Amino acid sequence: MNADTLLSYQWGQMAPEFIILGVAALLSLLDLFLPKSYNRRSLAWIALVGILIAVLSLIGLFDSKTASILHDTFRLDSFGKAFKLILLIGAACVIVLAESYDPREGFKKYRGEFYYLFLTGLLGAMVMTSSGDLITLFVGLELLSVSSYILAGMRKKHAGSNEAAIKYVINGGISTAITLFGMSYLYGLTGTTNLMEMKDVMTAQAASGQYMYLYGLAFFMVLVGLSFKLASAPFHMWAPDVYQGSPTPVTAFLSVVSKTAGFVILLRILLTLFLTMPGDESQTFSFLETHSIYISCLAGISIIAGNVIALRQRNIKRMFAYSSIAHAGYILVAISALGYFTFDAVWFYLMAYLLMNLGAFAVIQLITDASNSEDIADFAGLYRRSPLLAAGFAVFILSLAGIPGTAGFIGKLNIFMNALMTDPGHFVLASIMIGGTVISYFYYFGIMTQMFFRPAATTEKIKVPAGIGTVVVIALAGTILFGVAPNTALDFLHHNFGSFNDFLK
Amino acid sequence: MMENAWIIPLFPLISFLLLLLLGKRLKESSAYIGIAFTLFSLIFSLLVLGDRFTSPTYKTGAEWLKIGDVRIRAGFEVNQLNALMLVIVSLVSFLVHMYSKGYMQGEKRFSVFYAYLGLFTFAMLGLVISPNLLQLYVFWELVGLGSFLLIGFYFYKEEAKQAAKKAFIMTRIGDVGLFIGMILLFWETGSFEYDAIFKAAHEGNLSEGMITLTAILIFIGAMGKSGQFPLHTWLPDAMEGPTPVSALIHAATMVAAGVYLVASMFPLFSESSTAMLIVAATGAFTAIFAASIGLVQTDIKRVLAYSTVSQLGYMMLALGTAGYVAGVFHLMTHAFFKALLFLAAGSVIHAVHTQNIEEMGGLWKKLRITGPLFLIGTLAISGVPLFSGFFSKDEILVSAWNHGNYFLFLLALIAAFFTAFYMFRLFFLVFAGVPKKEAGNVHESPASMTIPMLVLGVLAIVSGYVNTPWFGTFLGDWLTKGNTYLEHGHGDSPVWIMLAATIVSLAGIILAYLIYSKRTISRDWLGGQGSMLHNILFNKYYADEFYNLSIVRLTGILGVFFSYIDRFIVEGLVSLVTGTVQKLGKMGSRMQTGQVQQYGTIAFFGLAVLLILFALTGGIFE
Amino acid sequence: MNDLLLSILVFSPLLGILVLCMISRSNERAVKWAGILATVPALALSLFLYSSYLGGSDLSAFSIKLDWIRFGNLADVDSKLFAVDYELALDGFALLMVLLTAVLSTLAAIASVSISKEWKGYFMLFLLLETGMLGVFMAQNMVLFFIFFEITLIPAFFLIGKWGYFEKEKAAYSFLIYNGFGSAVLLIVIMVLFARAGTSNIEALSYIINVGGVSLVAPISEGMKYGLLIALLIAFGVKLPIFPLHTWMLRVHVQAPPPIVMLHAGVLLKIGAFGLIRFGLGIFPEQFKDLSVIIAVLGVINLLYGAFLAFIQNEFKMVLAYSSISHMGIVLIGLGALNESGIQGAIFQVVSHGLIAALLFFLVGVIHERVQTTALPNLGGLSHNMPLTSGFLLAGAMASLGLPGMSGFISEFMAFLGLFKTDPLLAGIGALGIIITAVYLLRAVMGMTFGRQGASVRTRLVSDLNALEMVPVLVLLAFIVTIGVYPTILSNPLEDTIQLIMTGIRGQAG
Amino acid sequence: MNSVPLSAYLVLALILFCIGLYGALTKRNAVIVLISIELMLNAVNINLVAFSKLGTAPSISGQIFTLFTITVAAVEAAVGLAILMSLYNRRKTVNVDEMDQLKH
Repeated sequence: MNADTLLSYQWGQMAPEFIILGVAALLSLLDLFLPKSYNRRSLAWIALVGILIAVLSLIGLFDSKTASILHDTFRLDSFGKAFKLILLIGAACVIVLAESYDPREGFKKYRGEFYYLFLTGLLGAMVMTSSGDLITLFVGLELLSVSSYILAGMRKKHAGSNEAAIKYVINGGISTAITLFGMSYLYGLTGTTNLMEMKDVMTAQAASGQYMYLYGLAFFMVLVGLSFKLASAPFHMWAPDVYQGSPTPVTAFLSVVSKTAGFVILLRILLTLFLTMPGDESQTFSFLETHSIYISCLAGISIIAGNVIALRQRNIKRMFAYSSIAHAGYILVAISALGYFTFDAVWFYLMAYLLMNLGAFAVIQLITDASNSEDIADFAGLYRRSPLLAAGFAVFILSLAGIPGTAGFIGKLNIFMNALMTDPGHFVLASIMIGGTVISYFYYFGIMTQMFFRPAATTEKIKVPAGIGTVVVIALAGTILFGVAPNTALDFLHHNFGSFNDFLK
Repeated sequence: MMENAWIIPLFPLISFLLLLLLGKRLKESSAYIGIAFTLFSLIFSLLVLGDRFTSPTYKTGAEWLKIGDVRIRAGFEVNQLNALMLVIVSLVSFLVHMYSKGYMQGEKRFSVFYAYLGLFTFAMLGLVISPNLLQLYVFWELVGLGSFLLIGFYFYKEEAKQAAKKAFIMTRIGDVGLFIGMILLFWETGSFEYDAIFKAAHEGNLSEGMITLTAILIFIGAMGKSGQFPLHTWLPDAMEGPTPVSALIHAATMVAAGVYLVASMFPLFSESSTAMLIVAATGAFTAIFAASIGLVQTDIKRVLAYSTVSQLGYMMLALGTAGYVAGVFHLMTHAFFKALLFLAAGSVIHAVHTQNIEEMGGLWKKLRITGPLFLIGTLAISGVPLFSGFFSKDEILVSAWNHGNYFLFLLALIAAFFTAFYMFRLFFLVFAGVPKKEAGNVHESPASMTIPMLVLGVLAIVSGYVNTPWFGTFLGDWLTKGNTYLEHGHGDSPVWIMLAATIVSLAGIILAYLIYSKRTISRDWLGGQGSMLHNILFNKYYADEFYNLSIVRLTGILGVFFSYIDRFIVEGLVSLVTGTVQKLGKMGSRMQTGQVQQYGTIAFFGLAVLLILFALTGGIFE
Repeated sequence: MNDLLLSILVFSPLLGILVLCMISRSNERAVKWAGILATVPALALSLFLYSSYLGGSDLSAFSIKLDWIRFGNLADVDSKLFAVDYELALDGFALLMVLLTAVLSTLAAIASVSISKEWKGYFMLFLLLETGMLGVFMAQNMVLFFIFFEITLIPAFFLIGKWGYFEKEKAAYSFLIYNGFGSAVLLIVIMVLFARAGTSNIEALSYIINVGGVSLVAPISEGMKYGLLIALLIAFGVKLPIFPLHTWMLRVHVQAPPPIVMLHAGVLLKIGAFGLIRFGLGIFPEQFKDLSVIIAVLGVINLLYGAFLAFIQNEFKMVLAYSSISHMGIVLIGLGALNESGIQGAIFQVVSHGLIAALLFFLVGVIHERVQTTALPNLGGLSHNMPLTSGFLLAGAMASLGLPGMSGFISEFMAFLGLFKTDPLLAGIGALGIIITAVYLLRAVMGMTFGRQGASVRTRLVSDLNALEMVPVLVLLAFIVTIGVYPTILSNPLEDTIQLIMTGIRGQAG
Repeated sequence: MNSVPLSAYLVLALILFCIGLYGALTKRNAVIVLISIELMLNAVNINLVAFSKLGTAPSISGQIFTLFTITVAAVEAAVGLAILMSLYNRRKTVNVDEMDQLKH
């Protein structure tokens, strides 16, 4: 392979990734050479600028043709663009959070590292969204995972942080191994790692009913391995501990960016490989349709487990860990009930979830830092101490609970429609989902009770740092806008990305 | 004139509203408003009655409520019966208004009292001129409200409170019967209007059973209002109200509404012999039942109350034995002499400040006006010849005899005897004998009280002569004239019946005289206080106790039972659900031991289960 | 202008919220007045609409319909498929409910001057609640309906939980969870219909379900229709409430602040009835017909069950709470009868009980404010110090036990009239309720007002109603009596609605 | 020459994987746990290489995949050990089962 073939690739397709990579490298160098005394906070702004530029370049790529470079290992289709956008926005918000994150002990020294490791993680996620090859998928996945292992353990002096990190590493390692094992079978049966080629081979073989059991095995191993990333039950158990232990911005990162990446890769693999592949010789149903029941099971268990266990939590971050498990379940409903609205539902829900969850975490970070503890009781009387903040938090919680007028409600609506319009409709799954929502009222409104009904321990006002303020405002605006006029988002999606028709081309 | 009859009820209504607004300021002078407006209605109703003699029944109405394609009308009607009732009601009401001015003097809530009187009068007059069952029901209930308010006028008295509640609820029980009957008739005949119903019933569009059923249901309503057994217990208690109220509501007008209802629904009843029999039987039984209780009561007003119940029984008996005229006739005469008796009793109470006849006596000399008037009333109710009661009672006995139900006839006769006896017992105990020392400075009542009594006294004598075997049965002819559904219920009246009636009443009087005035016979003729028979009668056959033990208790028990269902079953299920959810949560968080390897294990089991399921569901058999 | 009217009507309270934002929380008078005045525009507009409707003008002139949400990328297939429009409109029934809501909101706002803390937050939530309630009755598609329906949930939760009495938080929670459950079930129904028919417009749906012949996204089987109707019954049964889904509202009635209970008993419960009639009867008439007996039976159960329980309560609020259950039974009886008079009776009962309950709970609030208790054993002889209050209380009780000349009687009468036609025996059993209603109401009310003065009354000197408090009482009483004497003012607006429903039922019958 | 069938490699890999999994889930010492994970990853490598030589459609990409896997495995191990170090500095223990402050 010589220079001009190398040059013949449209590297522009990878502009966002390159920008992130560059900024990460730059930051690492700066962190290395800047004097110890220098306060590394300002690096956050550089990172932020980088991300924003990446966003711009991505927007610039919106109307570019679907193309794939590097021997189809990297493909930039509308799917990739759409989800990259979510990742970048999420990352931008998290960076701002991180900028104003200032716990009592053990973070100042490592700020610099935090930012570029964060960016590398983001890079991994972005690579995952638009990889057309098992290898790139895997590398992206690992880039994300490894970075987040370190991020989780960022507060070296903080016991919880360390423990979270090690737990994450161990579980993550196991999951990686399982995923890889599944992938290795996929490769073995098809003899290629390129998703598109694999698809064709698999379709052909399945039509003649070969290796169905092995394919099943691979399918499940990949599914389970990725389920770790989504933290869907019963592969969720690491999540609460890790969420609780890690620094709050990292928790936000895990619950938003990392989770999104997980869904992206899951969709990528499942839809590319198993959607066209027939489930048996009588090629009535596709493999995915025949096996979607298992995904439904995961979804149901996640919803129930997440919501039910969250009831008993006193630690706010842990509670949100469980709620995020439940939300993963909601999104899985959209995937398992494969239908016309699946892409819309997943994308919109992830977008909404990003906004409301990040907004919530912004407030949580503020409060938990202010009162060096993470007990729900710290929110008591927030309404007195800072009415606006309380109101904002209330909106995020309502949105998480899926109350109309917020983005969360529309997201749920999408998922329901997708689940119920198929025939036979997924009534059981929908019922579980709605039931879970009702249960979730208990703990979501428990926070409300604290904020509005209980008297405050201290009456001193809370001063909101600029960074957190902006995140809250943006998230608030988004949550309400998408709740009141969801078509601003939906039309944007349809206008720029159509119906992801180029997904399999 | 008749087309303006609708205005008659409005006068009292206006006075009611005026007094509500201005009552506070007007104080005692509010009496004049009440009196004035009732006078107007009296005048108008007299005019209407006058017209009715000459011109035929007048009826009009307008659409009141539209249900789908059903039209329910409201309006008014003037036929013989309710023209007569208009006069009776407005007259008595007017007199009572006058009387109350003196009687209620110094009462703190004077204006309120008059307001209530106005409300009641309005309702009663409205009831009387209603052309259809629904409208009648509406006023029927309002009358109940008026009675309820007036009974409970002394709201701070526990007894008054209980009595009012009892009155409302007991009558309500009857009302539901009327309610159901009315609705059933509506679906059967497609209308609430009397004439439409009668037409349908007459032409046999209704099944025999349905007629009987509806008739009985309506009669239940009448029982409630007219205090017929077994719904009679509220009426004696209602004496807790001010005495003028007792005279107006619980003697002359409202309690007669039941009789009026049966009378005005007579064509329906007459279609079903069963219903007729039940009406007659209930009436007769109530007559003798109440009379027997009256024998031993010691509260002057309660004696009168039981006599009222018994007299109402008479009227029912009359109607039940096809004695339409007799019933209405007695209704009229009774209205006069019973109102008289109550007002007189009121003036007695006013004088001696007690209601216990044991503590009275020798008042004849003290109360020069009240005494004779009371005597007139007593003679009239006892059916002594030449007094109004004599003629009407005779009518009833005749109709009972002609109807051929001799047992009922016998009961009626005995009841007549009882009546004469206990009424004169009352009279002698109060007026004869030596004054008791409790009754110290006794004085006659003011003119505002005596004048109404005088008027009623006159009526109590003469009102009988509108329908007599000797001077022509004018009332009867007029009432039945032009009424297609009524045949004149006046066959031949054997003279011996009249004699028998006279004899029993005189016998009763003489016996009472011997016991309570002459003392030739021991007063313990019943075995005296504490003897079983006496106790039974004195405690009104323990009817109240029975109800308390059975119905009231049952309701309470049911309530408690339901409350247990609420607390344990319904709430229990709820807490079961929430409990399980909480339990699950506990279990889940228990699993979260913090042991990372356990997490891995669980995950691995998850994978294993998936694979096994997959294997079992056929993947392996490819 | 006309087509904006309804939107203004619905969202005018929100303007009040904006105004409130500018007033400082410490300025009690200003806040309270602003709160009261903010409810006036809605009242004025709804009165205007009502009068112009009686004046014969066509309500459809006011309806509005704008594109709002469109799910999916199907513009090229069918621009209306999976579209949720912003569409408000009124028919006679809805108009009455809106009027009821507006009136009660203003009165409740007046009653709210007794609120003792954090008036600002209180009135903001109060106004939000009003917007929700108004919207519910105007929404023309189920999704919009649901959104307003849920909007009422949140403010009510806070209003109960923060300004209520002793056990307020428990009450707020059971309110939230029960209603959350109810609306969850409702949401499933809505989404099934929406996802399978591709529209959530009520008319369109009832056409699709009843007439058919429209190609659906996915079929809706007969069995599914029954399932959906039963789900609706459960969803609205929680709100109404229908036994055994009623326990939550007891707590709310007892614990919530009186003005909120006025709205709750007056309007929020009625949303259940409204929904049953709108969706249950409107979309599934045929299925409703088959279930009508069950509904009537449920109604009788409600009626008697509530009555018997009210009879043994020793807390006046509990008596009223159970009486609400009992009276909602009459609504069900009317619906179960499924003929003109029945349905008309049900609707009348909805309105009339709204007014009566509001009146009674307002008086309860007054008494509680004076005497600090509404436990029957401690009360009695209130007429000594509070003749007016007692008098009105008695009037309210009379209205509630269906005394002719007051609105309660008309509805009771029509409901039973209806049921006696279809099922006389059941109606006969139900008629017992009329007696027991009288028993428990007199027991409670006379226990408070008549007789000797109770302990808590004697100890402190209590004042009677003041001028401001007279306003709600007189207004409500005026409405109650007017309806009772001249029911046509209600029945006229309802004609079209009821005709529509009946054709729906008959259409399937033939 | 080519006598060893594909299935043999696969079985070997499977066994290796299971041993690794067992170790990762049971050993108390964190270091051994990390090593066990390495074992699992290596099982994958065997699979890949075997397939790339003897698979249904042999191709070189399997071996390339292996290179990536090995690197990643190394990275994971390194990171894991690093984190373990910092944990050890605070807790003075490498026993996984004692790292249970975060729970319930």
